Amino acid sequence: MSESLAITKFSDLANPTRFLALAARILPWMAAVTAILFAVGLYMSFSTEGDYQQGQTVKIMYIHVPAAWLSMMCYTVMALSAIGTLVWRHPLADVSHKAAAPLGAAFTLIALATGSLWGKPMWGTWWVWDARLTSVFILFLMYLGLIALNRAMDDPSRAARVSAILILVGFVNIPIMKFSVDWWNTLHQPASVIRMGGSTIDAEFLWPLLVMALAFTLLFFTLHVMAMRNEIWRRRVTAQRRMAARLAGRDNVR
Amino acid sequence: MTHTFYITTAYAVTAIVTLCLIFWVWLDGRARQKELAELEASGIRRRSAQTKPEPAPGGQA
Amino acid sequence: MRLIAENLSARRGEDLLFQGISFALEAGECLILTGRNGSGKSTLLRVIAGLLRQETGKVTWHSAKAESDMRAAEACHYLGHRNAMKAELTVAENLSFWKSLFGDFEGGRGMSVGEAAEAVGLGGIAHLPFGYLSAGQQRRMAFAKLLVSHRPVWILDEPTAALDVTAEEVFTTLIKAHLAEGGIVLAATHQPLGLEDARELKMVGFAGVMEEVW
Amino acid sequence: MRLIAENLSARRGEDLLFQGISFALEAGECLILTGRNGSGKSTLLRVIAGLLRQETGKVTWHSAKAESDMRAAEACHYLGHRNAMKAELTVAENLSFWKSLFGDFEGGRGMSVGEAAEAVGLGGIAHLPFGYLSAGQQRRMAFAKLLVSHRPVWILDEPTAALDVTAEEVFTTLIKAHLAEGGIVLAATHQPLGLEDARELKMVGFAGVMEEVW
Amino acid sequence: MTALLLRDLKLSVRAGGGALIGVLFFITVVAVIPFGVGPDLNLLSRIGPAIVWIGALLSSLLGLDRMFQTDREDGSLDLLLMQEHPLVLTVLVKCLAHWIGNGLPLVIASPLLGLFMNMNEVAIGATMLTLLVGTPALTFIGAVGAAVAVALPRGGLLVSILVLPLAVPVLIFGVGASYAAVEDPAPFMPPFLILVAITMFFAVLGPLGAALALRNAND
Amino acid sequence: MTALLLRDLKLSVRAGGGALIGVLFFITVVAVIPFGVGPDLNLLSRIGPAIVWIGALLSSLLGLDRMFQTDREDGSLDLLLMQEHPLVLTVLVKCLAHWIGNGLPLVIASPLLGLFMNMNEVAIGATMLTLLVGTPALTFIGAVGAAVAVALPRGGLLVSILVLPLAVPVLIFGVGASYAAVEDPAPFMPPFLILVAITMFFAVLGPLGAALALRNAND
Ligand code: HEM
Ligand SMILES: Nc1ncnc2c1ncn2[C@@H]1O[C@H](COP(=O)(O)OP(=O)(O)OP(=O)(O)O)[C@@H](O)[C@H]1O
Ligand SMILES: Nc1ncnc2c1ncn2[C@@H]1O[C@H](COP(=O)(O)OP(=O)(O)OP(=O)(O)O)[C@@H](O)[C@H]1O
Ligand SMILES: [Mg+2]
Ligand SMILES: [Mg+2]
Repeated sequence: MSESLAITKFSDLANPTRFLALAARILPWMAAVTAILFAVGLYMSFSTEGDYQQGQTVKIMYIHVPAAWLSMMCYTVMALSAIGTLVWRHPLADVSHKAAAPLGAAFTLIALATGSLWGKPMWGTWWVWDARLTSVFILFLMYLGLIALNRAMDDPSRAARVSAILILVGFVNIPIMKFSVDWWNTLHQPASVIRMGGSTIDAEFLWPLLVMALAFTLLFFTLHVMAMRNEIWRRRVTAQRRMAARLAGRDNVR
Repeated sequence: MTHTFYITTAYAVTAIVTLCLIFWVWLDGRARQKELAELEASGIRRRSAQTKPEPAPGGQA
Repeated sequence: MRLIAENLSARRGEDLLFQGISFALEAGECLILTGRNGSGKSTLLRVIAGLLRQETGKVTWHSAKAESDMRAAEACHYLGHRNAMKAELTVAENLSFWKSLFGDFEGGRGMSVGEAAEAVGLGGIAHLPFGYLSAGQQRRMAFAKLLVSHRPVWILDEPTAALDVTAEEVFTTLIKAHLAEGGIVLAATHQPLGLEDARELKMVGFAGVMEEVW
Repeated sequence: MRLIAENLSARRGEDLLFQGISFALEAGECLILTGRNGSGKSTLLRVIAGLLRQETGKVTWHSAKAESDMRAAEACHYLGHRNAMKAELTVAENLSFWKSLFGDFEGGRGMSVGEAAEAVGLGGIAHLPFGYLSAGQQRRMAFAKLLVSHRPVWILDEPTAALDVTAEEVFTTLIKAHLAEGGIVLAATHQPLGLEDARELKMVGFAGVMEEVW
Repeated sequence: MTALLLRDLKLSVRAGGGALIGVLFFITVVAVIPFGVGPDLNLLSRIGPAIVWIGALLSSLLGLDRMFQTDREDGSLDLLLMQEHPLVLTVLVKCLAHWIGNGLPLVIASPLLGLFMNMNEVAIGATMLTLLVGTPALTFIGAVGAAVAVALPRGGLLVSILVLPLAVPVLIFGVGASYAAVEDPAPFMPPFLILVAITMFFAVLGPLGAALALRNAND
Repeated sequence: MTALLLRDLKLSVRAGGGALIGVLFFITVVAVIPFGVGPDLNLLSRIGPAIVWIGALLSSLLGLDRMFQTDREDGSLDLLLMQEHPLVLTVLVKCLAHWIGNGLPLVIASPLLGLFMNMNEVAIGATMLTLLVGTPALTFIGAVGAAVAVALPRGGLLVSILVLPLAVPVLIFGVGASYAAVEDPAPFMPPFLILVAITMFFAVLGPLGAALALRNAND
């Protein structure tokens, strides 16, 4: 029977520490590359002439489409991290999906905003309840719900596990959503709504798009690493504060 | 037909959102580092840092 | 019949509360947890009951009839700080719900609802809604829950907190009877329970930060 | 300064719990309520604090400065079973909220928030959210609430329930200091508080049904 | 398990509120819509099934957050978690009890509201049938939210936020099937069968997710 | 009293982002509606004001019952009851804090939802105005319910019976006034003034009733 539960030594090579070291090393590079890609991408997108069937507004595509892609990729990243949380109970996975949620919400917001700004000249209205738009909107709501959930719980590892469950349930729901919204829309949708995409895009538009997409993706990963690092620090702070409380209680009681 | 208004607003919105995001993440990091430094200053530090000296948490931003 | 805990450690929030706790309890043995407020007594009990996940170690239950890989929780009754009774239902309804949900364990037999209420000294009032009882009476009825269905291990978290002297005696008698029948009791208390040959485990709390995660 | 209770009686549910309870407490005096579970200690304290309506009798507060028809409740601090602090706010926020809501009574002066936390032995951690504290620390901080604003009468319902020994000593010291300054203390406990010259009132519970209504 | 079902049903009758506030709110929602649409009976009867479904969806939100919360507060949840019955089964039974206490009354009240909305018999019948099949799915989805909320200080609104996006497919196919029953070209069976499939799917996923969340959220 | 107001506001921000959650819920509820009634923009804009009002009612219903409950559970309510400030004032301040924390964000978010529902500017403005005037009434009515619920283990039933019927007139006149602003024949002022009157009436009656209930309910 162990009588004394003294403070013991422990190995200080915990994973988050290594992550922090790695992050400190690669972040400047990532940031630099992101900036360069954005410069190139923006230059390319403004130098191509809007000669497409949609006129100048095609320029919106260069931000709209990458943002839309990222909004979905971010959820995938979160779902993978959620599996990491639930299956391997890896602390970095907790941090990863918690840090990704606000980023995902922001990119989704960009996709929604630029989409409606594109929609007004193209369709003549800011918003239609079209299948794709609606699913993006629902995705946005799911991000916000997850953020709210994370904020509402103060025990971080419990919050991480619980929101991982929700992320996965939501991930399963997304295909159903997509399917049902398509079905719903074929029933009710007025035929006049212009459908997105369709014609294949010329190389002239493809290149800026790809560069911008790459830039956005890198931006996402840079921010994600930074946000993860912040989250690790935040946990360190709370852990140390709690420890201070523990020790204070101890000293005084003695 | 040009739709400068929509294009500029779209780019502006994107710029604002991304910049806000970047600043938020950055400021958050700064605040956390400051808190860590304060804790360090008041003598509370990670156990690992006590037993075995370690570079200040985090390194550069 | 043995309850074996090996090398248990657990966290609450982020800090490690205890580590390396091991013990083995045979039939008829009793282990009392003592220690300061916040030293992790309740946490240890909840870990043993399978309600909190331990950080390391395991709790196992061995008996002639049990399969080897049995969750210890299934052999346990847990009486926590909260009574697990519904204020809207009568005492009898509450007790018979738990009786039929729990069933009996490995051939043992629980008392009937009436007998159990009698045993904790409140025979006449099982027809009252649970919410009408005073705090002490509620605690006694929560204890009666342990009697209506048989479980070899009782896990009791401050069973006598805020009880008066007579009620404490009743509880001690019941615990002794359970031990005499070959049961196992784990209890956390601040006050002595009056059990003579109980082993004691003193918790000190805050074992520090084992392999600090962050 | 006197707190006078005359001929108090009160019901809980339908039964009369006590009747004809009278006492007068002068500055510096302390009254301890004891008695079995459910004998009506908490009920009596809540009646005195004006939180429950008594059946008969009255509680009055007399002092040089007070108008004669003052509610006794306004001269009282009440520390019940629950701590009246918000887990989401920090300890300092909690304490300063109560300090500014309570104000001070008849010229007395409460301590500052920092001093009060210091007095209960938890000086360094007033910046933590209340929810982070352990149960014992929470109870101490709830006690600190009595120190941040001045009230001559302290009504304490099991102040030391589930506290460990050292914390009990801290509380006893603070209560003695309050009495020495001319305060009045009413407390219900199961354990002795260690106050030498305290008067004791033994509650017996269930006074029967006075002038039956039905 | 029957004991649990019976206890939960007893509680939902005794502790009350659940069924009644749901039905009251349901009626309120359905009664307010005509204000917006005006007294145009044709239009009313056209949007009728949709409104009834939306009303049912919203009112099933009302009691949801308390599904496991009360059990947690009095400590019963701990004991339920300790039992050897698979936790999924326990959750399923609790869902069932919750549906009988809160969902079924809505289904039963729906024909009345159909009359309010000037729907014809076929539409009323179809709506009732789709509600009967669809509301369990809402309960199952809600169980996940409720299990997540168990550890939250103020569950209520958050649960609904988490649950509503997941409930969209149910709403879509429920309304779709109700319309298909009335409008000739569209066949009733496909959407209805999809609705059934969704319900079955969530009958598995919901309790699984909820059980997982309960295990993790409890402390 | 300012201390109380500030504390309650702080709590509504800290305890899981009160305002954020309320607004999110509101948005979610309104966003779900088109899935029911279909993407027909004309229809949506017609039922828009009603939907926005229903959303507001629902989200204030969901959070209301906890108004005094949290204070009671941690014992703060006892201490508030012991103070010499008139209890009505305390309740009024708590209502105010609750409205600022939960009602006002809804009012502020409503234009956005108006856009989703394809409402025109006048309709959006009118809905916002009526919400601004009407939601306090919901809070005051809710306060009575919350106070009654504080002590009763089986409060649920009573609260719903009490609160919803009282809230329905608010809803009706709120929606009515919003429509009157858009549709020409109907004048805006009469229903709006009635709404104002109802709010004023409940601003007095609500805190009074709640204070009375609290005094009697506390034990
Ligand atoms: C708020 C409104 C909008 C939203 C939420 C939205 C959302 C999306 C999403 C999620 C994608 C990625 C689809 C995929 O790769 O599977 C996308 C791609 C695209 N969107 Fe939008 N969109 C909106 C408005 C518009 C408008 C108005 C147009 C132009 C008329 C447009 C044109 C495109 C194009 C050309 C693509 C890329 C082609 C493709 O991958 O299929 N979008 N949008
Ligand atoms: N839900 C929780 N989240 C985080 N920390 C917690 C939680 N519950 C308890 N703790 C912490 O865990 C420690 C141990 O708590 P525990 O309840 O096990 O103590 P205990 O020994 O039972 O004390 P007591 O004698 O007061 O019952 C406490 O210091 C407390 O701060
Ligand atoms: N809300 C209530 N409704 C009806 N009866 C009640 C209520 N609360 C308490 N009682 C009854 O009043 C009696 C006295 O309760 P009280 O809480 O005053 O006892 P106590 O002396 O403080 O006991 P303890 O030592 O457990 O604190 C009890 O017998 C109880 O049954
Ligand atoms: Mg304990
Ligand atoms: Mg008591």
